[in-house]
Amino acid sequence: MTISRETAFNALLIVLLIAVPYGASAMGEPFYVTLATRMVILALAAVGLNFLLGLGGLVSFGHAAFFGIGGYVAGIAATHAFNNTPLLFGLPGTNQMLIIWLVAVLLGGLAALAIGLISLRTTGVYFIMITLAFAQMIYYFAISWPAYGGEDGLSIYVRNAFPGVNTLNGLHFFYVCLALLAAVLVLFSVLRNSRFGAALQAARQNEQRLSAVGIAPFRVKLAAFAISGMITGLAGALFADLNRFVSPSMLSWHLSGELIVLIILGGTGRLFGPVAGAIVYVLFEFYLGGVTERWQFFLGLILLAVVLFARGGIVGLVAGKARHG
Amino acid sequence: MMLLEVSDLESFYGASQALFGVDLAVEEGQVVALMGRNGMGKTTTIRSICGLTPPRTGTIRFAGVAITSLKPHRIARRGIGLVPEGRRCFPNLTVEENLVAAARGGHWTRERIETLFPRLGERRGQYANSLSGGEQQMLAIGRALMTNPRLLILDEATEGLAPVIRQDIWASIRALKAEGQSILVVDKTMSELLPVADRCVVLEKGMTVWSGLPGDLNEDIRNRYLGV
Amino acid sequence: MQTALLIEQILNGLQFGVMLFLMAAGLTLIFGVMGLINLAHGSLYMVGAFACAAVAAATGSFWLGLAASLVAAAAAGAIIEVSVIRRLYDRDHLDQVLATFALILIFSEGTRWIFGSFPLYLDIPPLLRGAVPLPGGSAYPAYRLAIIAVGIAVAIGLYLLISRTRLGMRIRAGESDREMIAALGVDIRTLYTVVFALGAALAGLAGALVGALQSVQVGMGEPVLILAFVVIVIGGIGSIKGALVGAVLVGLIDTLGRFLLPMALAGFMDASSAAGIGAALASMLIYVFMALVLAIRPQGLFSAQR
Amino acid sequence: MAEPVLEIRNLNKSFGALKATDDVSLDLMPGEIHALIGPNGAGKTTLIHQIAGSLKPGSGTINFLGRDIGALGVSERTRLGLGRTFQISSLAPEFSALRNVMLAVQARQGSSFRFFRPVMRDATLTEPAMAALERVGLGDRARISAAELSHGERRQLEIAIALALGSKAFLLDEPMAGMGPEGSKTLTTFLDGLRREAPILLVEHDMDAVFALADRISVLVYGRVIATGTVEEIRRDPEVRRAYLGDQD
Amino acid sequence: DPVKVGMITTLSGGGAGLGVDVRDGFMLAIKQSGNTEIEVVTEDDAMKPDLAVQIADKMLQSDKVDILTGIIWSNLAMAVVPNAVNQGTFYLSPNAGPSPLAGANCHANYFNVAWQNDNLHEAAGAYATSSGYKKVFIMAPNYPAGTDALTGFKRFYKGELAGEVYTKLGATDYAAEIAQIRASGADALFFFLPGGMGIAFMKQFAQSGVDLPVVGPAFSFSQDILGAVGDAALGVKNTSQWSKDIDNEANKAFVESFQAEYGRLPSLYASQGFDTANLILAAAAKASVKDKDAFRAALKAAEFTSVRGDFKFGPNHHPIQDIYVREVVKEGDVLTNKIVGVALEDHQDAYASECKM
Ligand SMILES: Nc1ncnc2c1ncn2[C@@H]1O[C@H](COP(=O)(O)OP(=O)(O)OP(=O)(O)O)[C@@H](O)[C@H]1O
Ligand SMILES: Nc1ncnc2c1ncn2[C@@H]1O[C@H](COP(=O)(O)OP(=O)(O)OP(=O)(O)O)[C@@H](O)[C@H]1O
Ligand SMILES: [Mg+2]
Ligand SMILES: [Mg+2]
Repeated sequence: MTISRETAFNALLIVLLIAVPYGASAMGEPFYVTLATRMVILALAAVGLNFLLGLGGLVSFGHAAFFGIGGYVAGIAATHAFNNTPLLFGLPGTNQMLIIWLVAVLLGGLAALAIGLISLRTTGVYFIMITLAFAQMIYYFAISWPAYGGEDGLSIYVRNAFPGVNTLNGLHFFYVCLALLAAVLVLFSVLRNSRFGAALQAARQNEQRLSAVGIAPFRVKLAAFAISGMITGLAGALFADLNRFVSPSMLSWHLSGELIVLIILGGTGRLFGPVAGAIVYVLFEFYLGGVTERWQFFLGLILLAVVLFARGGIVGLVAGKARHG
Repeated sequence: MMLLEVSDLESFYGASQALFGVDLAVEEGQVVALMGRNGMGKTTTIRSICGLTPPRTGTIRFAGVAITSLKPHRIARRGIGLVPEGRRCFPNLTVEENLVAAARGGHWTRERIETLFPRLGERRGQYANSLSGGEQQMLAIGRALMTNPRLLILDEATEGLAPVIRQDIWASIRALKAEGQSILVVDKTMSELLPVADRCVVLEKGMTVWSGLPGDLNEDIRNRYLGV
Repeated sequence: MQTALLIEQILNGLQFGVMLFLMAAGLTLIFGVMGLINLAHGSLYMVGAFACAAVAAATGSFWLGLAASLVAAAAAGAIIEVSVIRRLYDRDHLDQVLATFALILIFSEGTRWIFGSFPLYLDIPPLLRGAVPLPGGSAYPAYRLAIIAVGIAVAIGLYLLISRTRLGMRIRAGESDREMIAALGVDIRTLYTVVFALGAALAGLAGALVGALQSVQVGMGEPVLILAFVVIVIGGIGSIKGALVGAVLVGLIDTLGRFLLPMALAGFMDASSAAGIGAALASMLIYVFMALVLAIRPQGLFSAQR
Repeated sequence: MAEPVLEIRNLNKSFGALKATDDVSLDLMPGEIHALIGPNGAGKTTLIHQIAGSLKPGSGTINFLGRDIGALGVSERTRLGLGRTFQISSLAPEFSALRNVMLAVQARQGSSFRFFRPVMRDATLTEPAMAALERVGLGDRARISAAELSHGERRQLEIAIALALGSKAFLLDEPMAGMGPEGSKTLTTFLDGLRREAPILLVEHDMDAVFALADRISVLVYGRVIATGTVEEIRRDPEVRRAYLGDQD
Repeated sequence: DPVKVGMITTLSGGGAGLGVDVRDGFMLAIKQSGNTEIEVVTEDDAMKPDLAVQIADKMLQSDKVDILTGIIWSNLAMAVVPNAVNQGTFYLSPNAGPSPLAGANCHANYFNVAWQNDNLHEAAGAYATSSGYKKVFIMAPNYPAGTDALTGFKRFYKGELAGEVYTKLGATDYAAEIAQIRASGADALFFFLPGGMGIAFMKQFAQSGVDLPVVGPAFSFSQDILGAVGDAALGVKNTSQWSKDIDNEANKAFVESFQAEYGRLPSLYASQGFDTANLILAAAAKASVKDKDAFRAALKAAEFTSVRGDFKFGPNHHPIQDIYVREVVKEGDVLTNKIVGVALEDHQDAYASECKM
């Protein structure tokens, strides 16, 4: 069996993600671990969106909502656990990541279901804007809701715990995140090739065709939206733990936009598109920021060059055009 | 005088080659039929002539001038009017707007088109995406005529039309021919096509394999290349 | 007294709505009619405001500044179109999103590079400084009335351009099928450059006019961008009438919301929390409205197609 | 006499002032090809849309296999066994011809919410799909994406998809359009055999095909059925000749 | 010993003016000191909390800075400060002073060299009371700093409120609010609208012809934006812990040298940056930054010449200082501020008692 260039590139990315932080940590450069964790978490969030956008062609401009919901789940649970105050209905807060993840995934999924139920009635740009509308509602709510810090946000004083892992150790936390990313990538690839994935991709290309063979596009898209919201919610919880902080900026449209940018930059609909996109974006943001105060100018130029000269994003540049069986 | 001369055309869609050497000529005032089975390259030839799929090699001369590497709108302005495969009316424009958008001065006006196709007059204010298939076909032809072309190219222009209308269109093609209009036409209705055509060009796998007078289109060629 | 205030607020809402339309006008053309997602619309708005402020400061004339804003924004638009956008028409919409996102970064930082980090001064021209008496004894700032006039003039002009002229038809035709309109002999490339520049000029005009009321600073275009999209989508993409109606509705809802909601809430809580919660709800209001409109009419209020 | 498979009664549909469907009643009997002809804009496609569920009729009933399907959506009707093709090809352009057909197979199996098994390695999907492609003569084009097929090939693919649905009745909207002379001939033979699997409501302007195939013909003019009868009856009907056939012999 | 300072500040986007001023003031002090032992790394946070956190991590873990400083915005400070100080790094705030960091979550390694967020608003409240206003209309954006502002004002204002309005964060059109102000029958207006919001509001307020005395914190009338507000600001009273006409040698020298160096007048942000740097310089002269306890004590002693005159830290490491009332005036054709009185003397913030340090 020959390995396609895309597979080889993906494998390279995985190897880099496993090895580089390890090396950096061994060489006493813990910051690179932090940076890599940021890449992995943003990639995770973007994989969630890629599921919807890349496979289903549904451009959600409101994924910050799910990201932020996940973040606030982590932040609120941890705060209550830290202060030892009851949360809802007398339930205590918790600092156990497993529980937090579960809740973040559930709430992310539920929110997506609710938003999707209404949004999926629309298509195209209308869909882009209605998802934005819902995210903005949550954003303004978070900003002016004083209980959990409003715009000032909420600090997590001690990173939440994971059984058997010292999450305070950056490298360990990184591998936890990486494992989740790997799991979600496997999920993505399996789903993409499944019957469900086929229906979802057909929905993007031609809904009329899909319903004419007897598959209701709405249900397929709604399921995809929910799955997507779950994954992005999970990423939000991790992001909160990485920064030990949540704030409404996690809910802002800039973040939704950034997730979209990561995907396009990496390669829309490609398995490793979001990963490549996140790595490159975070690296540029970091290095340019260190080099010049005008880093955004140059970041813009680089992004522009990618769109103009690398069709199909970074993965497209490396591996050529996508094939659809 | 030669109006259109195509020689040795090779065209590609991305990496895949669709034309392997097409030769074709239309004289001023002639009707030329381009024939071949499904997928043999008729549409691609037309797209290449119009600059929509620019050929990689070969030359196209129109009215004595090389137009091979011109942009589509320059080619069109030299006098080539296209009725494309699949109609491609502008869905978000009304019938009237579809016609007006294409208009370039000459003797074809909206009124004349509406006399040719009264149906279009009745549907003047309706958006093209709500027209019936046949109405869209009429609109596509009308739209091409509005550019007052020296060469009219019809790619399956009678597809999906009712027999009466089809007869009308063939009648208009004959009338156009009588007026001296040059036409390049792809159509599957051989019974109508052959009587009106001055020449036939047959494509097979992206190559011109035969060309000549309609009368010389014998059984053997028909069987081999056209499947009839 | 309360009714007088209410009437004034309704006027304010209308005025804000027309101002929103003015800010959205360029986008209506580029996005609604050409079908191009241009996130850099806000940047062009900013370019207009900065050009106006800089020229007005140098020459002392607001009107020269206004002219400069048109020229600068149109030029910026033409340059963007020729160097970037033109290569993206036959691509996925998403590529346009990424490219114009990159343009935002470049423009914001570029503007700061040229003009520094501090907001610029731009005031309304002396001619329009006073207030105009309205029937009923109240008065309304002349400049705001002028903005309403310009907004409505732009709306009418755009409407005529798009729906009545052959140029407008060709632009719309190009939106649905560029290849076909080119095959009919229309130089769609140049046409689109011109239209893009026109849209940019409108953005620049809005930036200059509204900039005189607000603050001319880097980043001023971002809130405009989102609002403009909201307005267009509510109205129905491609419809000038829709954009105007959408803008006025949003203006009214926003203005009346932030005025009435805190008052309504004050009925059953203390003034301070009523002000806070009322304001929180008010800031969500236009998004709630947009979601409602789209849930009921997924194609917006007046979609241009069917 | 056998029960009709599809029974349409008093269907009406207006677009503004235009009556696109005017009190139409039609039957489709088991094993028959019922051709629906009529001038452009007569309302044939509109009628198909209403039967398939993509347009809501103004009034009237549609019974399929003895059941009123008026309240069902497009996909539900398809699942009941009502397969259709589109007048203007409607395909998933990025998918290969094979995957386009596989979509129909998976829908027929009612299994679109299976999340794990890879489709391309699923013989229960690929084999029936391949078989359908072979039947329409697209076997050697299976791996080409729909966007890269020529116009005529896309028309053939439409038929293959309808076949793979294993429908109990077919609504074919101008299947001959875009097929070359050879293609039309093959397709005619093919449809002739297909009627034994399921009856066909055939909208077509290609009179050679209609006359060769139809058991019955209904003529639609301005939304109304002006005549129904055998090939011979219709051919001779002066009104049909005037409104539709012209001086064709 | 060498001291490595990490400055995270806003150098791009709409808020860049503040960051630039803080940085310029800071670097000016370092330059004037001639101290080559102090190394400063600066990075732009683009006003994004998560980016600020990332930069902080980088500076702590990679650059191994001893001191962090520079953050302009409360929400960014809340994201960065708790973690940084918990890791044993010093944080000196040149601008933001959110209440949690002054009260319950105060920290030994956290020093605020500017003010607690409420301070200038409290001073405005005190000034309104002393000026005899009876019905003040108050207004701020709807976010924590906005609510804090109005709370701070009300803490020292003794009269009645003609109205209390929260605006949308980032709003640019204030016609509706101005109509409300006009209708409220207020005898004065207090507002806190930072950045572009303040510019827009002042311009529109002036155009509306509503004639009320206006009081506000210095933020909407500081040197960096006065130019953009224009004559609309003339006569407005605003409260600040610093002004360019505070009469002391250090301040005179600062204003002159700043103008010489950068070609513009300094703002209060610049003065805060300048003070922050001088505080670090003074502490570094007394103790090694590696000896945390000694260095902390040196910081706490605050033995530097502040451009505001007297400066000392309260128990929660927030300043105890005079807050002045300034009036916007025109000098030549430059708009600037002139001190017209003292609003609060030796003022300390309201949260100090909650701080258990
Ligand atoms: N967009 C495209 N991309 C790739 N290949 C294409 C594309 N369009 C056509 N082809 C291929 O080019 C060849 C010639 O197609 P063309 O459309 O010219 O045939 P045609 O003679 O017009 O057929 P038909 O009678 O079916 O319209 C075919 O093999 C077809 O698959
Ligand atoms: N959404 C719509 N709004 C207004 N008119 C419509 C709409 N859809 C169809 N029509 C009109 O209804 C009539 C019937 O259209 P239909 O497509 O059913 O015709 P048809 O019989 O299929 O014609 P053809 O043979 O040309 O395909 C046409 O005149 C068409 O313009
Ligand atoms: Mg063809
Ligand atoms: Mg039809």
